[in-house]
Amino acid sequence: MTVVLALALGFAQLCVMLALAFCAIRLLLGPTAQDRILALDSLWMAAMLFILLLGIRFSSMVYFEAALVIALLGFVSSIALAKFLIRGEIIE
Amino acid sequence: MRFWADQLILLPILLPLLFAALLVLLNGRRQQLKFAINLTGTLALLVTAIALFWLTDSEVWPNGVGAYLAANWVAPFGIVLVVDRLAALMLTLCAVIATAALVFSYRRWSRSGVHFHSLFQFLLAGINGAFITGDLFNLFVFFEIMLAASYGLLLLGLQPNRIRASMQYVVINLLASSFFLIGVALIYAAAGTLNMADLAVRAASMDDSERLLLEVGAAILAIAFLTKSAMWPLGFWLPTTYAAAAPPVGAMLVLMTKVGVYVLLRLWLLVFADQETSLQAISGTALVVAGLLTLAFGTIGLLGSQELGRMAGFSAIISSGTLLAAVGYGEQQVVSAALFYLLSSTLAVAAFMLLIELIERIRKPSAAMLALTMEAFAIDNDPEESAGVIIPAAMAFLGLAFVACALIIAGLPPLSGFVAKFTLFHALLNPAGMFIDNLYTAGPLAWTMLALIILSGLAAIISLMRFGVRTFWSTDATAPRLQLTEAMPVSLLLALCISMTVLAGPVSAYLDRTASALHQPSLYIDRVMSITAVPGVVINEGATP
Amino acid sequence: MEAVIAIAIGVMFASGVWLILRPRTFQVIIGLLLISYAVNMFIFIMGRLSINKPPLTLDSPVEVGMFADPVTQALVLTAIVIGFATSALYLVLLLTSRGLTGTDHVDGKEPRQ
Amino acid sequence: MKRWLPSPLLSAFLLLLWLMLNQSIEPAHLLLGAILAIAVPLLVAPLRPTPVRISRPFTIIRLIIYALIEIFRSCFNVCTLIVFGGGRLNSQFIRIPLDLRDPHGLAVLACIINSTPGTVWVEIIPGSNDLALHVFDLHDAHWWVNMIKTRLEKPLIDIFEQEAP
Amino acid sequence: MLLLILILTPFIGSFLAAFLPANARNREAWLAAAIALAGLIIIGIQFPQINNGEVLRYQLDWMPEYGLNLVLRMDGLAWLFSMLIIGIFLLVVVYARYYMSPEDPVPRFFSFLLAFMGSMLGIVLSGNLVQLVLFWELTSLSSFLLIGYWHHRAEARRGARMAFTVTATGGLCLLAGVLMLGHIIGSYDLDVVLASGETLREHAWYLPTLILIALGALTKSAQFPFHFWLPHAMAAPTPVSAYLHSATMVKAGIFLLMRLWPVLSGTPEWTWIIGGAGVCTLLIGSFIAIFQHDLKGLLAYSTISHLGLITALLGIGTPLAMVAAIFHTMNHATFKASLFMAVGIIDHESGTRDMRKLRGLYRMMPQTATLAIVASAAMAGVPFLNGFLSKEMFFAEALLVGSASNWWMPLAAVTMGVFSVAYSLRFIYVFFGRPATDLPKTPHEPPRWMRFPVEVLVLFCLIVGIVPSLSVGPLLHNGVEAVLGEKTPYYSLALWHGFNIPLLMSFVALGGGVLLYVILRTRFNLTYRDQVPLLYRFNGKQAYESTMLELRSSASRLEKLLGTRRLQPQLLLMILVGLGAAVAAAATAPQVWSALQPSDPHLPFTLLWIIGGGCAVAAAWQAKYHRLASLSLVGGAGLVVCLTFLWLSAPDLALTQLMVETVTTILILLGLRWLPPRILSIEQDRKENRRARARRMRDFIVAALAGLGMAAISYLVLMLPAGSGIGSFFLERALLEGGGSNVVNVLLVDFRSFDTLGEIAVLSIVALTVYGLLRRFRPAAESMSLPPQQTNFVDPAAQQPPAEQAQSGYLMVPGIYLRLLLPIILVCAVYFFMRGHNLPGGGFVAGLIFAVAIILQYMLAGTLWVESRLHLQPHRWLALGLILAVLTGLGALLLGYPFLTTHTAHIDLPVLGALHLPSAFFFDLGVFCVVVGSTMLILVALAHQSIRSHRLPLSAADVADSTDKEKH
Amino acid sequence: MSELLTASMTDLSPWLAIPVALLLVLGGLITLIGALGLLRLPNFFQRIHGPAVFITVGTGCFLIASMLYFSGTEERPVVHELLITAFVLLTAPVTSMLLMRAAVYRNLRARNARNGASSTDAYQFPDDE
Repeated sequence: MTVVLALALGFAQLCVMLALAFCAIRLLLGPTAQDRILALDSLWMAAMLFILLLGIRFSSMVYFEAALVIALLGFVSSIALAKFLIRGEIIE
Repeated sequence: MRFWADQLILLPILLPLLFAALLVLLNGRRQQLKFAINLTGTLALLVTAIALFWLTDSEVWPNGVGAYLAANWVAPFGIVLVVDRLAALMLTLCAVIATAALVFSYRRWSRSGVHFHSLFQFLLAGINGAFITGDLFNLFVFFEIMLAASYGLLLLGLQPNRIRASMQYVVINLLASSFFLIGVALIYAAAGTLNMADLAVRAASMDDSERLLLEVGAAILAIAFLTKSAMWPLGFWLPTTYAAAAPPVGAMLVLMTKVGVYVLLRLWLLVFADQETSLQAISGTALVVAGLLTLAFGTIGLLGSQELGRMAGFSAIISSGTLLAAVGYGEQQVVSAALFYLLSSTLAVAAFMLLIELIERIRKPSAAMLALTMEAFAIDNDPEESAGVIIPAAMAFLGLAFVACALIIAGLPPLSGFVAKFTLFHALLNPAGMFIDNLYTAGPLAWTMLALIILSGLAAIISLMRFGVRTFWSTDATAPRLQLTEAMPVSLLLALCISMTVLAGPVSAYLDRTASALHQPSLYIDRVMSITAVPGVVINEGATP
Repeated sequence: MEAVIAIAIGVMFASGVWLILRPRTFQVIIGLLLISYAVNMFIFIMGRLSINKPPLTLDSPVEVGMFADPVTQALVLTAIVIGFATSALYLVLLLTSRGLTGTDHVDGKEPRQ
Repeated sequence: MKRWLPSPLLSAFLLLLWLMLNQSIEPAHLLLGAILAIAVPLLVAPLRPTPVRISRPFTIIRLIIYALIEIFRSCFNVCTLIVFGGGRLNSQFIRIPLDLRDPHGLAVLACIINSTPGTVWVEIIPGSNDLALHVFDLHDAHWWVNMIKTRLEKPLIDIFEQEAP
Repeated sequence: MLLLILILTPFIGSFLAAFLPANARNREAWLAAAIALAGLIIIGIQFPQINNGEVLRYQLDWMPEYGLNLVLRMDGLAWLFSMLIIGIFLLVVVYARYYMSPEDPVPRFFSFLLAFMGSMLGIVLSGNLVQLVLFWELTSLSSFLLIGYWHHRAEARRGARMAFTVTATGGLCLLAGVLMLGHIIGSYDLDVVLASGETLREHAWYLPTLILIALGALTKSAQFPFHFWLPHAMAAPTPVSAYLHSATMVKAGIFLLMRLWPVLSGTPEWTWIIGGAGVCTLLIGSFIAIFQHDLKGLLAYSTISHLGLITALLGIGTPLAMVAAIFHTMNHATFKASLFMAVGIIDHESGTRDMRKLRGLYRMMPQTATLAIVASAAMAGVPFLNGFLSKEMFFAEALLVGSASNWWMPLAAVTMGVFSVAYSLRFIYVFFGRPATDLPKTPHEPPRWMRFPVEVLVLFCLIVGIVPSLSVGPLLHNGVEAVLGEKTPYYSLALWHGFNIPLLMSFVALGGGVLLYVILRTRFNLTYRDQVPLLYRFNGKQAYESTMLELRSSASRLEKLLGTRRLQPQLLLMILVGLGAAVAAAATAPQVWSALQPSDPHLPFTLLWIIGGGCAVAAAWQAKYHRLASLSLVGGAGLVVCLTFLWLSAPDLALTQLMVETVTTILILLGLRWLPPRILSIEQDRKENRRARARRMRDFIVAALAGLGMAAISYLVLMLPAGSGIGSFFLERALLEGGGSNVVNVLLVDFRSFDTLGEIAVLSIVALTVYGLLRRFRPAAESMSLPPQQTNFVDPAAQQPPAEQAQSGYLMVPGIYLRLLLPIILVCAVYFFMRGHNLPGGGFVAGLIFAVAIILQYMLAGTLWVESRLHLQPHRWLALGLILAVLTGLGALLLGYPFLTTHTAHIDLPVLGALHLPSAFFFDLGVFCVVVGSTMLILVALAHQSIRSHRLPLSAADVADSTDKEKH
Repeated sequence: MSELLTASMTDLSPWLAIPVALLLVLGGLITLIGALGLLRLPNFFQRIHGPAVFITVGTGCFLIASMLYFSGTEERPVVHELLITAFVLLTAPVTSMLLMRAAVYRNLRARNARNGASSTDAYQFPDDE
């Protein structure tokens, strides 16, 4: 059973890895600022998934908090960037 | 007795930190109160430093090395604070200059920044910490405290030139800090320890790969310190920064340049002195050469500059160069003489920095007024609020003080500058000891150094005299308004130089003891490694995660 | 893995270095950020690489080999904080410089052409 | 009661949050959680000006179930479109006139719409109470309007605007 | 002891004089005179001992281990010189009392003069060579002040600078020489040095030592080619010139040569250097003197020439020459002092010193004129005057040395004699002829006491000239004996030695001089020549000035060449030097590169870092024109770093990195608004010249090298096995003794809590600095206006105030979430804080989370709205946090443990069970507070800029160009 | 890839292992497709739908998988992953709303500069009555 699980996990990890890569490519390519911010936000989310998988793979709950922090606060820099686009400054 | 003496080691760091925090709380406009508190803190620091100075030279601690286990963890695991003669000396120097700078700042500068007082205390904490910590990474932390505080102080009273200077100063120091970290990391990778004493022990028995890492790490680390001590070609920021800094801050900057030298001296003699490796010979020579280049550059710069602030900067570079070369030389005699030079030149250049502002008042009354009003524009209190008594014969005082500073910087008799240069020359010519005739002990580098120091003295004479004649003997010199709080610090620093001259015998005897202790690293190492923790800490057996 | 991380550090450091040699303050601050990443990673790997060995000694007795070197981690933690603080300071400084000198050149004045 | 527990729902949620975070229901954690659950809302009260009122718990459950189904369905659709869609997508903005006024209700609506792949909330068009929505692949605008108004908005109005006239 | 008093009194007097009121000419003069008299008495009572050949010695330890002590030593030579110094000082004081005008700041004058006298005494009484150098430089310094006394005159300033530069430089050389001497002989003590001449002369360093010492002496004594400073020093008040240039300053060099004569002389080098300089000087000096128009100028050159004479005598090196040298030194002092004073009187009374104007003064001031004529006759070497005697001795010695091979020596001597007679005549000529009428003042006799010193000196000239052995015989003998010791030759001081060649030479000189003067006057129009024939090209003053100027400008150029004031080159250099140092260290260290093996390529990790590296490189690439993009890319790189930390077992780091990442992004975004837009234009890009491209290429290479270095060393470290570090200690003890299972956290709050204390101090400092900076920040003019996003007509929210946006505007719905998130995030912050000791988390992360929660509210509803509801007072957080941390540490002291020792309180509570409350908890709480305080302080200070800058009314122009600007 | 298989995974009963594996595969696929959407779709308004897929569903799958897995290994119900779900649900809408609005008005401002569009032209609805 472990092998099945490991294979599935490996597959999932690979997928998330690729997702990370796609997000990063979008981040590089742009072309507009909003694309980049979107890509960055997705990158954060993908990273969160990645961390979750890491936790499963290492059978350890230590990694959970990092994912929690991303889930809770990963959006902050994205909305800061977005607000910058909307208003030209983030705190008025 | 021992217990309280031990606690005293802590105070140079803790006192300023506490006072700084206290001063932050007083974020009102009560300038007088804040100044009073700050002064109290600084004076308490001075008393502490003097007490430590006395303790390290007495028999309270074995071999005059006091050690303190912060958090009660033995070396090399915890952080050890160590005070030996050199550290105590530097602490005292720091406290003295700080007192002078603080009193000087009373009239004007302490009001020109919001958190001047807290930053000032933080700066002291940083400098003192760098002097007494026995841990490499902790040293980094204290360096950062010191630098961060100095950034803040440097920026007092926003002026474009100050901002420009800070832009350089900050970036260069940030890069230097990165070097510092890289170096420390490599040393940790090599030795597996951060404690300097432990490092010295481990360095003696390293295998090849560890040695490689250690040496590369040490080289990179050295660059960080050399940048801070303004070695050529890493020290171009210094004159610009000095010229831009507010005088009391400038005085503290003078001290900070010496921190780099101090650390080099400490690490060099502690970790690398006993090893007969190629690194030691090569880097010793490299250091001497670099010091000489710095000296030459400082000399050229001093000759070429017209502005007083830059002159002070180049004087500091000259003194750095001299010290670096002396450290590279490494002989006990030379180190002892270099310490004398360090004390004298630091005091003098600091006094000079303070003088600059006063002298500028003679030179360009209109410009000075303009600067004053510009400051006043942004200052909370009225800067003209009379503080202290206006001293008479200001011109004569300034003239005398300027001459005294110039003499010390140029190393002319009769003040301490001459004594310092004399001892240095003497040590260079007689490195093996008192007048032992050995032609080969004074190699070509020593000769070059001698010549360069003489030349730099000459350049200082020419340059400072040119400036002094132009300023004090100019026809449109106006008698400046000078207050006691401004005259006193300058007099204090110069008085110390004078007493160093008169008491040259005891002082140099003390420095000899200091240097000889430095050349016996085992004293330091044994003390640090043997100090035991206070037993009986509650062992937390019931801890559950 | 070792090679990858070494190259990674090198690349970040190089990018940072290239940026701090540029003339605009924004480039410099980005460069400093990258350099601090590289340096933090560098300090970190001085404790060597270890996978799934976080230094959490949840139960005693402790088997030392089962944990990553905690010292470098503690050092990096301090270094991250200090790096954060100093970049904040530089940022504000560059803003002030921009405000007072009217340019975002690192020297506070545009170079003469 | 009102004074010490300005928003009981929030407090309950915070207590739950605390216990879940600590993964324990030991008395110590319960106590600490309770303290937090009371203290934190009090502390942040000045920063949360809009009061919340919720009723009809069963509607909530129905809504959640419907939303979940919708999410999975759209997820499948969108995935198919991304992989096989090629360039034949008809991505459009559509306007949906809303009756829901309560900000919290709108917020939940936004959450559902955004969580549903294929639709993204843009904004309530200023000057009206119409919602601008972006649809990934639009076939029939009216279908969307109907779906949202009946399946989502209606329950939300029930939940959040019950006492409203 | 008396010697110490002798040295100290002038300095004390100098100090006192400085504080006397400005108009008290009499009191100051009395003070000075009293000191001089006391000195004379002290010296006087030493005479019997000196006459017995004793050497008085007084020693005060100063720096014994460096061989530098305060040694006062008086032998015959020192006695003689002291007598001269104090005696002439007394006369000068009397003279100066009348010479100085009431407007001059007299206290300063006497103060300097006394100091000078004291330093001079210091030189002659020094029993230690270093001490001698010390006083030597002091004379340079005080003479500088004296020469520049009338500093409102340009020539006084210039003269003073020149004199000081030259003599102080010489002093430095002397110092070097003395140090070498000390090294060779093994002591700086004069007695030891004088006894070890042989050692020195045979030492390899003899020549450099000699040269350095000679440089000192020759510069001081104004010998060729350093003579040029002396005439310019005449800008000093005449009493000063009389003192400096007759008995003291210039004699210091002579004294030094005499003092060290037993040690240094007797070698060909000595003769060539000293003698050569002397001969050149005496010829040049006397020649130039003839062509002067200024009385003092003439005397100055004559002084040079007479000093040259003495130097030449010393250079000759025979004992008899030494006798002559000492004798002539005394004689020169007397007649030259009197001449200077006489010139002073003339100047004082007539208002000019120009020989072209002065005529027939004899009629107006007959007594002064007589005195001056007698004195100048002594200068010319007329028989029955003292100058004759010593000059004749000189001729004799010149003859002695000048055998067949050195035929030029006597010739030079005679030539010099001829010249000196000529210029003496020229000097005397001012007293004769038709009285001038175009003088600024009408001259008449000076006050009685002003003439008195001249009379005394002239009397001395006569007495010595007529009965030499009776008057100065014993004094001279003592002096000579002090120098020569057993080598003291027999000599007679009689006026008449019979007809011999020296006498002949004297007469030739006299006759030749008269003849020369007449020829020059009639044929060469002497009076009106502006330039000195032949030698006018060699203008020392010009050379000095241009050297100084050139020195300054070339130094300035060199500084620019060797240094830079720009940032980029400095950084480049730092990196290069760092790289160089690392490579050098690696090259010299043992080579272990063979340990490097390829490591296994870990695919996911590689992919991760392709992303990370790509982000970093792209960030570098985009940073110039696309700031927002660059910032996002850095965020990406940071995220990858964070994942790496996590992967490699550092969850604490990952958490911290994540939070720092977020806060940094906010921070930079806050700042981005105030940066100028930088618009990429292809046209401009194309214009960028080749140099810029080359620069970029260079930087690229440097960066690549730096990166390569880092990569290489990292790889090396990773491939080497880890040694035995201190890590295991912490792992073993964290739980047992530190009370926490998260070793990293225990390290931070316990083992290495001192670091953490420092770290929060840094944070506080930075926050305070930022606050201070931004409180007075004035944004640049063009960024003052609102950003384009807020100045257009298309966005309905463009001009809404932030609170309105959040309440009913486009932020209404997001606002619900953000406001709901606030308590949640706060609870999470508490959670991370509480668990820190055992699991990843801790005060720092918690603090950042807390700060972000608050900042979110700022972002949502604007500064004003939030601050009207929340009084956070970050300063207090910061200060209290620091104090809490420190006090927690101090608490351990109460229990008798060192600072920061952790303690754990175990409390058993009913129901809740055991509670462990480590003191580290409070420390961490302090950290938390500081982090919250400083982060908030920084961010809020930045945020406040927006409300502080003006809200400008919207104008059409703004709208028009707003769209252009919107490119980041 | 080899190191992926050697991961230190605890043995799990098949009743748990199979759903976990399925969920992982499904989550992975959805994540990949979502990211692919972000990468491949031609304009911003379409791209934003890509991440939305994996943020909700992908995350959901992984979280459930994680819950199941840890509940199996720890032998107690592990539900704290729900928190992540809650947080994602709370935060994700904010980001996408703000981003969409930013994009819409940026485009609008750009169009305004080109051909004078006004605020009413913000959206082009397909069947605007």
